[in-house]
Amino acid sequence: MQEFEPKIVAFVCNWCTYAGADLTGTSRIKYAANVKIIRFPCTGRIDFMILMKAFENGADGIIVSGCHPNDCHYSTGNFHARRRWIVFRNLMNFSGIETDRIQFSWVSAAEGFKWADVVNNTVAKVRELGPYENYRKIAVSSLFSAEGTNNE
Amino acid sequence: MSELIKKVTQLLDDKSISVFIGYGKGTAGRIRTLFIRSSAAADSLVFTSDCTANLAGYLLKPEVKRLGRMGILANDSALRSIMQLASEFQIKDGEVMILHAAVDGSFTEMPDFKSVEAYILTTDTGITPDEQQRIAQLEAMTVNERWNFWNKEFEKCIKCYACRAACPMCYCHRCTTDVNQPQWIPVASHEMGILDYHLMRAMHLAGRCVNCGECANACPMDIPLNLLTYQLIGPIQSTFGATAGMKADAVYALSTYKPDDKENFII
Amino acid sequence: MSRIGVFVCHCGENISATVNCEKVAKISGELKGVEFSTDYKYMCSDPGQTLLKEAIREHKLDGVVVAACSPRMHEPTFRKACAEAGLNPFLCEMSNIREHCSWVHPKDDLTTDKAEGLVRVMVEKVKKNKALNSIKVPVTKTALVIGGGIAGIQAALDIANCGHKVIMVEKLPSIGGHMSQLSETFPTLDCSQCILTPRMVEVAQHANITLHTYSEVESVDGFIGNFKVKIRKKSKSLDEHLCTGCGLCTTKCPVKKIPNEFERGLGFRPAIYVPFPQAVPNKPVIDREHCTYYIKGKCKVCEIVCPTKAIRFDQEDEIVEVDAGAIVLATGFDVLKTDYFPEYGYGKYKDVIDGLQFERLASASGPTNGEIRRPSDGQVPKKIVFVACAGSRDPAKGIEYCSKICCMYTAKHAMLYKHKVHDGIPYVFYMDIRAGGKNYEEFVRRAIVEDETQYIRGRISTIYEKNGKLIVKGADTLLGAMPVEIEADMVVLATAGVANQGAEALAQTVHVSYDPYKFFSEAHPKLKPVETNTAGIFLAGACQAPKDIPESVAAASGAAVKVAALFSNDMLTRDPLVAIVNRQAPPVFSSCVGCFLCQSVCPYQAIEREEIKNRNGEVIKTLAKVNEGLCQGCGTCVALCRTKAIDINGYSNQQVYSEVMALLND
Amino acid sequence: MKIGLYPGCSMKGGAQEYQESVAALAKVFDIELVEIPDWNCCGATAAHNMNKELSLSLPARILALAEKEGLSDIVVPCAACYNRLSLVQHELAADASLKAKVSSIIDMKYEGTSGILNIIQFIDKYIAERFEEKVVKPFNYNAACYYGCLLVRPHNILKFDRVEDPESMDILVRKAGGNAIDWAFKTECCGAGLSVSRTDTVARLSGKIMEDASDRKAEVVVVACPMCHSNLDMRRPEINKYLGEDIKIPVLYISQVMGLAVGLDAKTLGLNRHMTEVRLAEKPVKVAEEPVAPKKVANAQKLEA
Repeated sequence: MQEFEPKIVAFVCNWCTYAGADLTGTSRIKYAANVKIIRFPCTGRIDFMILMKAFENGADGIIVSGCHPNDCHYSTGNFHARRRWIVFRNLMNFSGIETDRIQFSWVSAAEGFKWADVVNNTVAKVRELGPYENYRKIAVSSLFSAEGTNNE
Repeated sequence: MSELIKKVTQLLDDKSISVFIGYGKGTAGRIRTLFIRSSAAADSLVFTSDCTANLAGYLLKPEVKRLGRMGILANDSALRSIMQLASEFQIKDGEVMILHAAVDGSFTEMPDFKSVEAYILTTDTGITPDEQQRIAQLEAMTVNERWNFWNKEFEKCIKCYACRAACPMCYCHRCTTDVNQPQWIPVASHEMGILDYHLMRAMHLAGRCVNCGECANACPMDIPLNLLTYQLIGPIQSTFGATAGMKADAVYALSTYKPDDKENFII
Repeated sequence: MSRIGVFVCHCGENISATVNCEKVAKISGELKGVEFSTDYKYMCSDPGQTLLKEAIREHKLDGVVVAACSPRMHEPTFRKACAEAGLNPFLCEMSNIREHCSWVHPKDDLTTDKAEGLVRVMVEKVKKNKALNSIKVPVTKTALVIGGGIAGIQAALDIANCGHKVIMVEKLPSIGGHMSQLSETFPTLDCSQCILTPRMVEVAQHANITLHTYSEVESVDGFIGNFKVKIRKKSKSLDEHLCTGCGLCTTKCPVKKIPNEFERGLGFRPAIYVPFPQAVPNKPVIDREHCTYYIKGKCKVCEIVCPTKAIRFDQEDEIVEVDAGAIVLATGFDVLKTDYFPEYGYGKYKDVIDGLQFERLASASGPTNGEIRRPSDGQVPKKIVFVACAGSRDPAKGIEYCSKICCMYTAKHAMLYKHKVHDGIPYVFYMDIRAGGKNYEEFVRRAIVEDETQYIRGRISTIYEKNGKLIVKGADTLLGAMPVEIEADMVVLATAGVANQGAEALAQTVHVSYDPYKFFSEAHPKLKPVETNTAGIFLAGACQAPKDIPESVAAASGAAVKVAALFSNDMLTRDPLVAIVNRQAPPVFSSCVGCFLCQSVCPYQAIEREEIKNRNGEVIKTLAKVNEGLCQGCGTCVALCRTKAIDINGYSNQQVYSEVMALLND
Repeated sequence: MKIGLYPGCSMKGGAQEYQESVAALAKVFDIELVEIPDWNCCGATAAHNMNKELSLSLPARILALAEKEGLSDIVVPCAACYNRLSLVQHELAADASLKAKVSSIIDMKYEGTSGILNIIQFIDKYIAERFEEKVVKPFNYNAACYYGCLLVRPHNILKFDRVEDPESMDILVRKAGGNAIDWAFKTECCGAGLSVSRTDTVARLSGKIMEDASDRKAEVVVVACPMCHSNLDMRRPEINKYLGEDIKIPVLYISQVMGLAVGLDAKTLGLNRHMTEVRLAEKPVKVAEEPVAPKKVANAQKLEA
């Protein structure tokens, strides 16, 4: 049987990390193909519920990334995001969700290399951890209505 | 006791309030909430050591508000709820007639938010040692054990939303659970829907929960829901220096920030 | 059922080398809701765009996904193309299969799979896209300039010369600011008054500029292009139209011994006064705190002597309301209070003065007519010690930052002193000499070499008076911290430049952010140095950070250009990617419960309160309302909103939700 | 009220009058000073130049003893001791492992919880507010308050008063009815430990101090450090020799000044123990006004004239 290929979704801000990932591309730096990026205007826009959704729909790992503190295009979005993640990470951890599967990072538009590293490290870590069975189980057993929610 | 009744009678008679929210005898020796609208009914008010419910939630219920100016018998956590609600522009200063009920059964009228704030500062707003211990126990577990613990607890959940109804902070006209475009929270009471619901609820109460315990009390299945929100109180206090329900003009911990907020997990 | 078109670009070899574009196009074509799909070598090329447009028309597409390079590269290109084909540009999205896929992954199935995935994501997103129209906001082509110093003057003149109206507000009786107090300016040593006063007069006479002196901004409402400003014109107790500025009243006023602020307390003024001879406007105001009439109820000498009967004792403050499209903040700076370093004895010893006081001593129009004389006994000082960094670069003694101008003006002071008192000896105690700037280092060298200024690298520990001399104790760190003791006749403290008193209050009035030092914050430290985070409000001069005259003027002109650019259109168009609060049928009206927790997260003060009233005009509900003019579309409020009442165009909850679903459920 | 007292060597020797006056003053305000039992040398200036661990352990032991006695606050009248104790407490608080090491060396539990008060802090905290009502004989003399080096430095650790131009003692002297004069040598070096080895240096340094004091018409110099005292007082002959003057200004401890104000007699306060005779002329109870900072107006007059 072939090696487990983790599914990883990255939620990134448009101004720093998305641009940073573009730079990774233009610099032709290779990284694992397991990651798919979803673009947000700002880390401040990233709702904690979207992370819950990602896990329950089969993500094995999540990357959340934006501008370094003080570099936010909207000046304060990432500060608010940071507070939100501090709290949500607490909650996830307390309710038994594996926070190792979520990588938060600051990747600027100039950090093409860093983005590649963040991705590769996260993929490696999650490959280590294996498929997110806990979540899979309840997702599967709830599949019927989960489907229902897909196409409202 | 009698002085409370006297006070309420007088308040109703001189029309300074048109409904008073307090405690009364319920069936099977239980305590229930009373909505006194005429001085005649005032003497059915009781106040015993069992009267621990946080009545602040009723202040926002349309059907109660409709009755006119409200007076309320508020215990410590009710006072904090009122402060938090005030900070969220749900109650204006002077809008509600606040009678504070101390544990020893004495009553003091609190004319304005200032007096409430002053009083709250003198109280212990923390969670009980017992609750602390239960949280500590959970925190001592491995992630997996915690996951299983909550799974077992949530298996019992029938999504009756009693916790939501009981929580003074859950006053939204349309809860996220009722949003269906997109359907963030699956309606069904299967594992997914239940987990999502409780995570969402806890997160929405983070920094707003005044640890009154109404959610857990209301739960017909005895799920220790309060622990979910209580656990967040510590970190929010230590990291952001914020405590819910202390000031009427407080800024919500999650809608402000410090440039040097400390965390250790963002690379 | 949507009719979406998918266009997969090869980008020459850039994508097709590792991604099987044909396959991607084929697979995407089978997706639900996809009407048409194709692949092409260069989508961004003319033929590529033509292909896109034709497909839109031919297949009546109601959504377009272009799988190519980064949207940060070509999104505008393809959205424009869609618009030209009659499709709302905001129904077009791009899948980034180049930077995020073909360039970073090897040629294998996984890579092609990922590309398919990325396309699927966008297809699902586009299904939820809404046709949007860019926001148009009318622009009032009048600029409000707050502060009448050199920065404000420059900005006002530049804007006015572009043909736009300018309203200038100055809180003092005259414009001119700190520059008008200076004697001569570095590095050219030309007289400050001589180069400034013509500009001041120009402001007063300019047809496009309305000047409000002795006035302050009371309140600012509205948003970019549409500010509503209330200005309080403090009463001058004078009818300015009648007053000819003959100055008779000022000479006859019986109260004469009021310390003159303009002279930094080194001179006097009467109770009815013109701050300085070249003042603009050159008309007096009555200082009601000191005027005998206002204190005792009688006197009125000025009224009696006034040939034009212009005095108005009963005059009251006047509130002027103006509309402005843009605001330029040019409120300048202040000098640090000296109580941070009591050991220097400022205030205790008359002959310890600060830099601005020295400027007045050296100024030809100053209290000594330009002769350097010490305040205590009017003697000409034979030794002056200049203390640089008095409060700068040392949190224990004031502030952490470098005030930037002190090194230069201290060198200038030493020169001026030497030029006026040839046998005098100037000493300068310094930390480092920071003379970066055109002809600056040369200037300092001149002070050292030609004017024999004794530069001593070290700090002063204490200054005390001993039989008429000021004993200055310090250390020379270049001589192994050798203790130095100088018997000086006068000491000049180069006190740090700090934010103006009331800067914080003003920032809150006009809604701009400010740093811990109360200096106003620019939108971006490098790329948006004169913008603030509040659209339509710009910064000029030292209200942002300590700046010298050239820098202030440069910044002012920069701000002026930004204003002119804003005024170059009657309507200002903005991307419609802004937040919106949903509305619903009564009795709910909106799922917003008015908790306004979103208000404090908004970096742009774009969230307002909207009151829903019933027929009798009673407020039944208060909702959050997003001001499209101010919202920049960061979406932080959206993520915070418990009831999902706020959503954001272009990244709506539905859109991101569908993206995640599509991305994961393959 | 029980407060710990760490006398240190000097209180038992050269500066007996300091301890006596502190004790007497405390008594007036019914404060019980408990001398830390079995106290040892604070290490003074020698230890931290010789052996780091020793210099930490000596004060640590003192503090540990105080903790054992349950003394939450200890007053340390000697500025040098105060300095050493405070620095060590600070250093150990910052480094847990060092703390553990030191407690093992002194073989005692050390928490570092006790509050260390110099004489001024002690008076401020426990006496000041009750002081004025007890004043019977205002100390109406021109006093030059001399702080020396150890009382206020290093500021970032001691966090006490304004480092370059301290004023806490001046404030106390005013409370006692005195006129604290403005002078320039509040924190200049007195020569300190060179008192014995290099009397010439002491004469020069302390000389400058006394000279300025007398130039500014001080009738008394007030100190809060036995070392300063011995240099300004005991070395007066050398000082006068160096200056070629005969300065008779007495040097009093702040505790003595406060004591006189509340009516304690010279003997109880140990004034008789000073080398430079304390002869304070009787004065009518009228406090001379402190010279106020010159008004800007005055400047201007000069200039325009």
